[in-house]
Amino acid sequence: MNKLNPTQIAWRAAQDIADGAYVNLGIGLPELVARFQPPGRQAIFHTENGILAFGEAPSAGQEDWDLINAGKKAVTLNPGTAFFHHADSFAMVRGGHLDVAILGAYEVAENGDLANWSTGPKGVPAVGGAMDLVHGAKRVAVITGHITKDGKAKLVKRCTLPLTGVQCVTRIYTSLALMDIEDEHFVLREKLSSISIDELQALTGAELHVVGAVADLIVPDV
Amino acid sequence: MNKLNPTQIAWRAAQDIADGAYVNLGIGLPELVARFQPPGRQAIFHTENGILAFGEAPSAGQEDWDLINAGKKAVTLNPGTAFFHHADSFAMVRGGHLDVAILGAYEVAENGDLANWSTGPKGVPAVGGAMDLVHGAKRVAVITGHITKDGKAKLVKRCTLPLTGVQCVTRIYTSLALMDIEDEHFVLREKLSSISIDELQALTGAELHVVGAVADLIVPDV
Amino acid sequence: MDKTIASLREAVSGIEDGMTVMIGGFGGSGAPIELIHALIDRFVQTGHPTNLTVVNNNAGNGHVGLAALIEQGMVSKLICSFPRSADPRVFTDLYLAGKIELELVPQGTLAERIRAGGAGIPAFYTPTGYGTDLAKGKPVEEFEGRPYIRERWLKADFALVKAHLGDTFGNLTFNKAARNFNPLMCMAAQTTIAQVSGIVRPGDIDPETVVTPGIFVQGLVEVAEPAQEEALNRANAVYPEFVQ
Amino acid sequence: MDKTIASLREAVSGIEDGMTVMIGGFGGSGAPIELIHALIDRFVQTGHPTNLTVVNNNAGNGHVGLAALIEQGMVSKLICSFPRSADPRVFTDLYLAGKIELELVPQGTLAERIRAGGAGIPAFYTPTGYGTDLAKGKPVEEFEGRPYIRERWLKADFALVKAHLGDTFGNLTFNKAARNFNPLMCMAAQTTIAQVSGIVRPGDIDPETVVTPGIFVQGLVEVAEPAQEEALNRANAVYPEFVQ
Repeated sequence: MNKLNPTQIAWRAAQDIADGAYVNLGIGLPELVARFQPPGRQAIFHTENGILAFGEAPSAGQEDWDLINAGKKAVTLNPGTAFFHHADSFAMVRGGHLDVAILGAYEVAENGDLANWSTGPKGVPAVGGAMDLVHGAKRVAVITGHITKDGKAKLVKRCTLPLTGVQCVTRIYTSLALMDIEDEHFVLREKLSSISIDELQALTGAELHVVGAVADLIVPDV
Repeated sequence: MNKLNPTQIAWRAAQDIADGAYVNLGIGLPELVARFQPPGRQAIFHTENGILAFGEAPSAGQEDWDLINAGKKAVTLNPGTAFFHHADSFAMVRGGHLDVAILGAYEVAENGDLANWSTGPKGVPAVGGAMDLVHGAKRVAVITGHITKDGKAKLVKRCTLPLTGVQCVTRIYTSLALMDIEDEHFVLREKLSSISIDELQALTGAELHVVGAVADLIVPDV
Repeated sequence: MDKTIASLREAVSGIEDGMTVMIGGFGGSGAPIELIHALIDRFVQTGHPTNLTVVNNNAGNGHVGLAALIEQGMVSKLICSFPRSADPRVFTDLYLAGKIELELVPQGTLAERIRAGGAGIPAFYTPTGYGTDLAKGKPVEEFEGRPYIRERWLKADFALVKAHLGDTFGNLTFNKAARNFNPLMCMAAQTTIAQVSGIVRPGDIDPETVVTPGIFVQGLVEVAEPAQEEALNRANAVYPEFVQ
Repeated sequence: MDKTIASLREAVSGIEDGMTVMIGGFGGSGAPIELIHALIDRFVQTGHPTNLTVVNNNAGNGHVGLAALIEQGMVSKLICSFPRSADPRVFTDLYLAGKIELELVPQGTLAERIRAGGAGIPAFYTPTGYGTDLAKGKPVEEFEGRPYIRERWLKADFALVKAHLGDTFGNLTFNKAARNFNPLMCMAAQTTIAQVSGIVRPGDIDPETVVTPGIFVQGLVEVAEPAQEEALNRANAVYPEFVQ
């Protein structure tokens, strides 16, 4: 099946970030979004551990281990950086000062519920800042493969895994499509031209609503 | 009647401040305490508007109006000063980080209640930081004339004026005596040698308890 | 991205009738006099904005800055801790005449309520004010044997603050004790406008010394040599100046 | 007044069995490795302190610092947001064996609970965690139509933090993102001990750039060239070093 690779999903998500937006990117796949700011736009990236306006990773051997992001990876400074402590950092998050948070997901439900922190009672649970971000940022988007590696739906009627937050996600970027969540429904906005709506519906665990035109999801080779 | 002047009351209060203590002095009479740090001791003064370790008033014409204390009077900097915002300033207060707050009083009750912000429903009410200080500092002391200008008791059984805080005062320095509040009683510790306990009791609105020796209240001419 | 606003007039143009406006400063220290005066200029010319709720530690002094804003009749309610000053007549007269509402808040509670507004904390418990007239009607709860009262967050449509330097991202520094309520108000308003003595480029402020990160600031206007309220009052200044 | 402590050994000498200890840092950034190792040294020599409750964002990485403290069996309970790392085996094995208790707290709630502990706020409401397993048993209340859960302050007997410079009054600066939880923990502990790269005189730190005012710090110990957890782990370090 033709589908976007993770970098391409990240590219698409990056196109929706406005100039001057304050953005938090979850650990892992969402971090790729930072690479694709459209020309002429400058987003300011926030990391939970107390930096605004940090830059890319340094080259190997140039790391400063006091200058890391929430994923504990080394970053660099950009002009206009600010440092602050964790309470101020989460005042930014919880207080609604971030324009968008882009997170990964295990499951997203059609009512906007998100599960992305725990795969169940086995193992060691870890939550980090995800529960704060989902109830803080003005807009919470998810980027994810459309289905799991073993073919199960990640977009579901109700989450079966422990929730990160209730009714918090408003846009989902997947390997096949772009959907908004409106009135507790998945509303299809864009899809790959190579897949039909019926085929997409078969890979989705809740009803896809179509309101107006569905655009082609067009992404460059990145 | 022989009595201490305000500066002398302040001098006595200053003798109880330990080396290294963090101290907030109320506006007016309590501010005089800062002048009398015993030799070899260094207290650090806190002002609600965001300075630790500020210094004395500048000479006239040398004022920097961005460098003022809670009474809006110009102060100076000492080595080791720190600036901070109001939320951090009252985190210091409310969080129990100040060793002592020394405040003025309209009335102090034998149970430790303090009234020092409002003389009743007439006029414009103003509270400032007093209500925070009385429930924050590790030790709350009052310095005051023993009686009002028209001869009424300021140390009373129960406050008649609006309260600043409940059961918060533990030591009172007056123009005639030094009392602790213990188990909801005034316990006399020191008095001027020129006044008898009976005379002092007659000027006090609640019973003075004597537990052990009552020392002479001895203060230099300042 | 450049948050610079060209003029004081433009900087205050979004403030509408009935809005809640936080105004930084403690007395005259950190008070954004020029932003306040620009708001008065607009009112004198257009009759708006009016019916404002103002949050400040005080209630103005003399006839400039916040006192002048109140004197114009633009303020219907004041939320503050200490409505007294060397010359509080403007507020006092209106208050005693029943023409301005006062919500009196202990200073630390005022600061914490503003911070809570900025930090997404709708309510918190504090020992401050327990058992006093200012706790009337507020929920009481005991924690570890000690009583506390519950206080609500405070938010605003606009914050007008005074900072020292600002870069075009909105990162701010403050001058000495002029910091006071200003950084908190930056956090708690939908739109924060800072007047700064100088606008610099991103990178010109050491990231370690930024006090208010730019995320809390929506607009910056340069006032290279700001007036000090105390100096104006010592000169018996009145704003707007009387024009014959 | 001089808050300097002469040795790491003396700096951690007051920590007793069963105490709650906040340890600064986010991963290895800002982690006071030398203070932690001094505490381990004491335990190896004396068998104390043990049965500690530790508050940290994480649960250690590899076999140094916090991971080593846990590996020694000194920690009976961990309060953290993210007990995973590149090499979390020490904690994971003990946790799965039921030998260490875990209180998992969302990161922003953890920061806010610590700040609340330092600021005298016994409880506050947050939207974070509402409707999730981590809200179980916590009071829920609606404000302005939105549900929030109530969280309690977090305090400690000791905080061990890593700062950059400290003056003898205890005023601190931090290095870049090594700030993180450190300033909050300074506020929330009965006794805060900071390891600093350099101890300077009062006045040597610009008062505008002080991040943690000295009132929040009880002791300072100089570690001129502190180790970085990441560097130690990349070298496969183990603490204490195995001595034959």
